[in-house]
Amino acid sequence: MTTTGPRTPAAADPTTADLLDRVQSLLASHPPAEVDRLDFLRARFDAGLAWVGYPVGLGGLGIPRELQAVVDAALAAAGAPDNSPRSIGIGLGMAAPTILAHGSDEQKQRWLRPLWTGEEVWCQLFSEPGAGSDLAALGTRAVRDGDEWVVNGQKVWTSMAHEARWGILVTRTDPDVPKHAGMTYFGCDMHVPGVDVRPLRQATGEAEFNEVFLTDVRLPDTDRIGEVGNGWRVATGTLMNERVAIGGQSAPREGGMLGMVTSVWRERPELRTPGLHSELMEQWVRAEASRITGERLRQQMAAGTPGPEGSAAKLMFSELNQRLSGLLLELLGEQGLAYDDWTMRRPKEVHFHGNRPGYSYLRAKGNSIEGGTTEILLNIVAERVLGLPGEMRVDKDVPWKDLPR
Amino acid sequence: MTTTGPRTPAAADPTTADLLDRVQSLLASHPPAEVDRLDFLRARFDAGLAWVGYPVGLGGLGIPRELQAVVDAALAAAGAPDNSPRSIGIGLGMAAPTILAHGSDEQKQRWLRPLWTGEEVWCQLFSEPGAGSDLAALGTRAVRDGDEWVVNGQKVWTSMAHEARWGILVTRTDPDVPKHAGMTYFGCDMHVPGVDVRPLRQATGEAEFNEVFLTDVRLPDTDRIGEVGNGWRVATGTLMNERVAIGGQSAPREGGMLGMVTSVWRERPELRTPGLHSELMEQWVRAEASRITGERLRQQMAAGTPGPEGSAAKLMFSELNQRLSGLLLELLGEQGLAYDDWTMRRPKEVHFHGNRPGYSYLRAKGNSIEGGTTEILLNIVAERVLGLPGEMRVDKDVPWKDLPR
Amino acid sequence: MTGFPSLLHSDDEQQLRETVRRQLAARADWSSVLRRVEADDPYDADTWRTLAAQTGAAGLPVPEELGGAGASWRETAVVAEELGRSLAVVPFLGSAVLATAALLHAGESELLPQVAGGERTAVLAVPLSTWPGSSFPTSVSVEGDALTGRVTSVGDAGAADVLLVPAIGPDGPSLWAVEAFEVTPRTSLDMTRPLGDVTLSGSSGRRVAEGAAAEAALQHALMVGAGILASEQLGLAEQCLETTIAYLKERYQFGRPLGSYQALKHRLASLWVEVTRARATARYAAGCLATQDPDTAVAVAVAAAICSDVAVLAAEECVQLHGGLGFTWEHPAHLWLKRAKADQIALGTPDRHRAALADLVDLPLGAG
Amino acid sequence: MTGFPSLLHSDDEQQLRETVRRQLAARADWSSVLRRVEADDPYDADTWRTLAAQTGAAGLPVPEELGGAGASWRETAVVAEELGRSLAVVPFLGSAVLATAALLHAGESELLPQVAGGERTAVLAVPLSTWPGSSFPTSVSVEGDALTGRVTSVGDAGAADVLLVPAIGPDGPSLWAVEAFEVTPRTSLDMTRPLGDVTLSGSSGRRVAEGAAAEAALQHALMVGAGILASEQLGLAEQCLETTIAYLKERYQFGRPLGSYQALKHRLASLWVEVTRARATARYAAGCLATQDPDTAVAVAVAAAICSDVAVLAAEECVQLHGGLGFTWEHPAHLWLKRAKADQIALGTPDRHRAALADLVDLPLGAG
Repeated sequence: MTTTGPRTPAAADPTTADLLDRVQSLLASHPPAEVDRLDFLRARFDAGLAWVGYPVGLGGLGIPRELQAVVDAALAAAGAPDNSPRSIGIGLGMAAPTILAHGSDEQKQRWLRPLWTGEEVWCQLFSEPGAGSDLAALGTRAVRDGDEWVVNGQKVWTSMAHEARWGILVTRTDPDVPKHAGMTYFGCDMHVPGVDVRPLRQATGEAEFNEVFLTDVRLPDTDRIGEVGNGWRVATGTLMNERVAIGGQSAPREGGMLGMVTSVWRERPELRTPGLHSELMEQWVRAEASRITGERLRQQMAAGTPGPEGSAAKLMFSELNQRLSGLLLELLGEQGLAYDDWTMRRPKEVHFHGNRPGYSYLRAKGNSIEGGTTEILLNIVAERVLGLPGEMRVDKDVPWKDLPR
Repeated sequence: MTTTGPRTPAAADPTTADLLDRVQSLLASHPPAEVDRLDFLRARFDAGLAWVGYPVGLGGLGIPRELQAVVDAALAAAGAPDNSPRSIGIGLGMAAPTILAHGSDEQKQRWLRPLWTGEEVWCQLFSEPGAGSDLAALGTRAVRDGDEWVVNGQKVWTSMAHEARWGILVTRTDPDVPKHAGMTYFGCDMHVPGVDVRPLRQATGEAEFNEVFLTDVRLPDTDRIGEVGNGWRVATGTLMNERVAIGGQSAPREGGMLGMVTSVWRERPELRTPGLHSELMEQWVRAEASRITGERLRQQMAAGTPGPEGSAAKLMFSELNQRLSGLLLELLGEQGLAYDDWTMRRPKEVHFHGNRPGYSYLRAKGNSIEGGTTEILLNIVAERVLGLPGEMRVDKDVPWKDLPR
Repeated sequence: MTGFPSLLHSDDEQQLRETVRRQLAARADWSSVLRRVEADDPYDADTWRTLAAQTGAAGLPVPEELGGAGASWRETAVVAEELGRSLAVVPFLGSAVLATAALLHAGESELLPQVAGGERTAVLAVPLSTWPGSSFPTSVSVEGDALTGRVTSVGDAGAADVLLVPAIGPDGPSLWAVEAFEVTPRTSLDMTRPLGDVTLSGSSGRRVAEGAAAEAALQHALMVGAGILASEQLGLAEQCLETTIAYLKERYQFGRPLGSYQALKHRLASLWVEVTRARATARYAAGCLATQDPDTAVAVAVAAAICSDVAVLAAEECVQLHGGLGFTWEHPAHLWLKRAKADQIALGTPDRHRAALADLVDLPLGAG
Repeated sequence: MTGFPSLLHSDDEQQLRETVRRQLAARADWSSVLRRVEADDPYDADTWRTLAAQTGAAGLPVPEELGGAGASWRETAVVAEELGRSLAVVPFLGSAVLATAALLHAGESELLPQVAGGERTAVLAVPLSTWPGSSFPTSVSVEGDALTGRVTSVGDAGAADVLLVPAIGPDGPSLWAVEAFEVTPRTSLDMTRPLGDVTLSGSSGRRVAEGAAAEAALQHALMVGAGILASEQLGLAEQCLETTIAYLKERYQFGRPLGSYQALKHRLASLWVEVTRARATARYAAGCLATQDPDTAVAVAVAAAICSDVAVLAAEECVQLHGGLGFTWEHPAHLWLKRAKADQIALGTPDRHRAALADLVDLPLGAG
C-alpha cells in the first residue's frame, strides 16, 4: 500500500503513547455514550484514527498500519462504536486502497470519508456473464461523450449492489486494441439513471448477489479512476487486496464446518458407522493440519516474512468445507434429506458456509468459485510459487473485438 | 487389419465344419505326439491354421479372425503344442500386423513364418530417452548409403531385446522436415554389428527391459518397411495394435491384486482395523465394478459394437493395482517392510503385478507408465471420446532439428 | 459362458429409452420443472399418466395378467435412467419401483393392477433413507385393522393414493394397504423428489402380508429400490457429464474454449471413466434383479455404492466447471446436485452398502 | 497469544539445517548411496561420525551435562528433515531418536553420554512397525539378568553397538541395555534403512528401567519417534516435489516443457498444498515434543497421519511424472518411493494414528 502526503512529526516517530493520547482526546471531545454514532465515526476519521496507515487528512496518520491494532483496542475498551467493517468489506478492502493508489486528490477527499464511516456503501462491478476467470475479456462498453462517458453492459456476482451508493467499475473503452490495453476504471454512482440492480438467486435459494444492468449510464469523467486505458492495472491492484483479505482467516480447533460434524457425531451415537468414522477422522486430520498451516502463515506474517502458504489457505478451506458438509448430510441420513427454507431471501452478509446442514452443503459449492476458482488458484500456485511455465496464450496480441468467444 | 491375396472357396463361405476338417488333416499328417514341436508349428502355419484371418500362403485362410478360436480349441483338445504366444507377444501383436499391412511380398514371406512359430523373436525399438510419450520426436538417425542405411542412436524400454532376432525400428531419416514427416520404419536384424543390448534395471531390482545402443548399424534397404518418410504412419498402426491387446484383459471376481489383499484379510484377522476395512471395501467395490465394466466391453465386442470403454480399462487397471498393492503393505505392517530379493534378475515374461507384496507395490507403479502413460490416455479419452479440443501444438510445422528439447 | 446377464440394451430396451426420453424432453424440461417447484406444485400428473399409458412405466415388471407391462426390472431400469437425466417429478420410484416390488413379492393382486396401470399411485411408507438390511420399522403400530403412527420423510408421499405401511402389531410385523392418511409436506433438499411425513390416526387398512412374508416383501422392495436407483443415478451422471462437456466446448476464456485446458480435460476424462464404471454396475444390478440371480445382493450393493458417489461427483463437477453460472438458480446444475446428494442418502448411503457387502463376500470388519 | 510453539525455524535452526544439508550433499549423494546398497554395505559410519561431531546430531535433545548438544527435539526434527531429503544411511532414527528418547525418559546416565556423543550406537529393539499405544512387547523374556528371545524387523539393527530391549520377566515389563546379541539382516523394502532380526540367547543385560517406568519410556520413545519421523517424511516430500518440478521444467515433449501442461501443473500445485500442510504439522509436532506440550499426543498423531501419506504421494508422483525414467534403478525416485512407503508403516500407519486420535479427541467409533 502506498502512503502519500507530508508526514507529521508523530509519523516520523510513532509511539504507542502518542497514539493513545490521540485516542483519549477523541474520546474526550466525542464521548461515545453521548454523541451520535456517525458523528463519532466522522470525528475519528478526522482525527486520523480511522486507518492510521493512510495519509494525514484522509483518515490516517501516515504511520505503519500495524499500529491500527493499538487504536482499535483502546477504542473498543472505551465502548466506542465501530464502522461495522464486515458489512462494508468491499469498500474498505478493495475500493479504498484503489482510490488511494490511483484516485485524484478530489476523489480521495470526496470518497474516502463516507466510505470509511459506512455512510456510503461500495460494491464491485467487475465480473460479467462472459468474463469470469478471464476478467480482462469483459465487454461492458464505455464511450466518451464530451465530459461524460456513456456506459452499457451487464455485471454479475455483485454483492451489496442493492445497498450500494457507489461501485468500482471496469469497462472496455477501446475494443480495437488487445484486451488488457483497452480498459478504463470508474467510480460508478449507483443512483444515476440506467443502473438496474436485480437479485441473482443462487443454488441455496437465497440471493446474496446481484446482476447489474447498465443502460446508457452517464458518468462524469471526473469519476474516472486512473488513466484511460489503464483499467487493467488498476483492477489488478484491487484484486490483490481481495486475495489478501480472504487468505487471512483462521479457525480454532474443530471450528467451522468440522465443528458441525463433530457435534453431531458426539451427540448422536446412533448415527455412527465405522465407514463414516474413517472418513470423519481423515477429514478431522486434514482440517487440523489446515488450521496449523494457517497459524504458521500468521507467524510468518508476524515475522515479516509472509510465505506463499497464503495461496494454499483458500484451496484447503473450500475443499474441507465441501467434503465436510457432504459428509454431514450422509451422517445425518434422513435429516440430511431435508432443507430448511427455499424462500427467496436477501442475506445481509456473505457467509461462506452457514450453520444449517443442507444450506452448508450447497453454499460450500460456491467456495471453490468465488474469489478466484480453484482452477485459477492452482494455476497461480503452479506459475508464481512453483515457477512452472504459464499457459499458452492466444489472446495477448489480438484486438479485443476479434477474440473468439 | 487388412487381408490381401486371392481368397479360396473356403474363404468365401467359411464353415466350422470345413475348418475342423483342415485341423483333422493337419493332426493326421503331423501327429503332435510324434513330430517335433517346431515341425508341427511350421506345418500348422503352412496349412493356413496359424492365424486364419491372414491371407492364404501367409499362415491363414483369409477368413474372419473370429474363427481362429475354433482352430485353437480343436488343436488344444488334441494336445497339439502352441507357439507360446505370451513369450512372443510383440511379434504377434505388433510386428506381424505391421509387416502384413506395410511390408513387401518378400518381407511377408521371409518374416511371418518364423515369427509365428517363435523361431525368430521380435522386439520393439521405438522409445528413446528423449522421446517417451512424444514418440515422434525420436532422434535415432538413419542415413542412406547406397543400398544400405547406417543407423545411430539409442532405444529404451525394449523388452525381449536380449532374446530377439529382429526388431521393429523407427528412425529419423530427414531432420529438416517437421517431425512426423521425416521418419522411416525398418525391420532391424539384431545380430548385425553395432547392435548393443544392455539390461535396463528397474525399481523392482529386475531388468524386464533393455536399452539398445545402435552404432553404425548397417541395414539393407530391403529391410525397410513402408516408404521413406512414412515411418510415423506405420508406427501409429503398430501402436494401435498394442492398445487393443492391453485393453482386452479381464479377471474373475477378486482376481489379481484384490485377491492378494482379500486372502490376507481373511487369513490374518489380527491385522484387521476398521480404517483399513473401510479402504478395503472401497477398493473391493471399485475392483468389482471394473471387472463388470470389462465384461460389458467384451459383450460389446461380441456384439460387434465395441465402445470406447476399452480406453477406460487400462486406466482402471493401473489405478486399482497401485491402490491395492499399497493397501496390502499397510495391512501387512511389519511384513510390508520386507522385500524378497534385490538381486538383479532377467524375467522371461513381463508380469504386471507379480504375487509378492513388495514387488507388486513397486511393479504396479509401472502400470501407469508402460503402454501409454495415464496422462496420455486421459488426453486420448478427452479428445477422441469426449470430443474436447486437442492440446495446442507448437511442434507441427517446425523442422525436427529446430524443436526445443 | 460367463453367466453374466446382458449388460447391453436390447433393441426393445433401446426403443423404450428413446420413447421415454422424447416424452420427457417434450413435457418436462428442467425450466418447466423449476417453475413447478417454485409454485409449490411439483407433481406432474399429466406426464406420469402419459408415460404410463405410452410405455407401461407404472408397472413394467408386473405380469400382463396383473395389468402390468409384462416386462422386467431391466426395463424399469431403462426408465429410471431416463428419469435421472430428466428432472420430471413423477412418483416412479415410490410407486412403480418400491410399492410395486413389495406388492409383487407379497403376491398381492387387488391393488397391483391399478398401480401397474397407473390409475392409482401407491407409495411404500418408509423414510426414503431406509436401507436394505435395516430392521423392520416400528413407527406404526396396528391393533385389529387400525393403524396408528407417523412415518417421516416418505418419498413421493404427496402423490400417493394408497400407502403401503409396514406396521408392528401384537403378532409381529405386517404390511398394510391404507387409504386414509394425512401427509405433511417436508421441505426437501431435493426439490424434485418431495418428501412428506405421513400420519395415521387409527386408519383402517387391508393386510397385504404378515410375519416373515411382510419382512421379506419390505426387504425385497428396498433391495429393488436401491438397485433401480443406481440406474437413475447413472442417468443423472451421464446428463451432468454431457452438459458439462457441451459447455466447456462453447465457453471461451482467455481466447480458448475451456475444454482445451488440459486440467479440465483430464477431470472430464476421469469422470467419464467413473461413469463408465457406474454404467456397467447399474446394468448388472438390473440384470440380476430381472432374473433373481443369486448374485443380486452383491450386484445391488456394488451398484448402489458406486453409482451414488459417481452421481454426486458428476453433479459437483457440473456445478464447479460451469463456474458462477452453475451456482445460480437459473441453471439446472443445482437441481441435479440436490437430486444426486439426496439419492446418495436414499435407500442407504454408499457406506451402508459397502458394510452390507462386507458381510455378503465374507470380509468381516472384526478381528475374527 | 495463541499458545502455539513457533512453527518457523529460528536462525540457529536454519544454520543447523544448512550445515547438515551441506555435509550430506558432499558425503552421501544418492548415487553413492545406491552403490553402497548394491555392495551390501549400506551403513555410512563416516558420515554419521562427521554429522555427530559437527552438529551434535547424535544427541541433540540430550543435556550438555549428559554429553549431548543441549538442544531439543526441534533441532532433532531439523536434522530428520534433511535426512529425509538425503538418502544417507545413518542410524539417526534408531539411535539419536528412539533409543535416546527411551534413555532420556528412563533417566539413564551411563550409556546416554556415549550415545549422545556418537561413540556408540544404541538401538531400540522393537519392530520398526511398532506404533505408539501398542501393548508392551512380549517377544523377549528375562530371567535374572539373562535375556532370551527374538525381535524381528528392527530398524538400524545392523549398526547397533548396544540394544535397548523391552523384555517381560517374572516382575513384569522392563527395559535392558544388552551388548551381546546376534543380528540377521532382513531384505528390506527400504534399502536405505535396513532392518535386522535380533536374537538374544540368554545374553546378560543391564536393567535400565522396570515396571511402569519401562512401559512409559517405551511409549515415550515411540511417540517421539513417530513425531520426528514426520519431519523426515516432510523432507522427503519436499525433495520429491522439488526434483519433479525441476524435471518438468527441463523435459520437453511435443515441443513444450512438460511443466507447461496444465494437468501436470495442477497436480504439482495440489501436491505443493499437501506439502505445505505437512510442513505445518511436522513443525507443530516437533515444537510440542520439545516443550512437552499437553497437546503433544494430538500433534504427533496428526503429523504422523498427514506426513506419512504426503510423503508417499510425493514419491509416487515423482515416479509417475518422471515417466519411464522414474521407474529405473538409475534414478533416485525409487529410493524415495521405498523410503516413503516404509516410513508410512514405520511407527504406525496413518490408520493407527487416526484411530489413536479418535480416542484423544473424543470421537469414538462405537455407537456410544
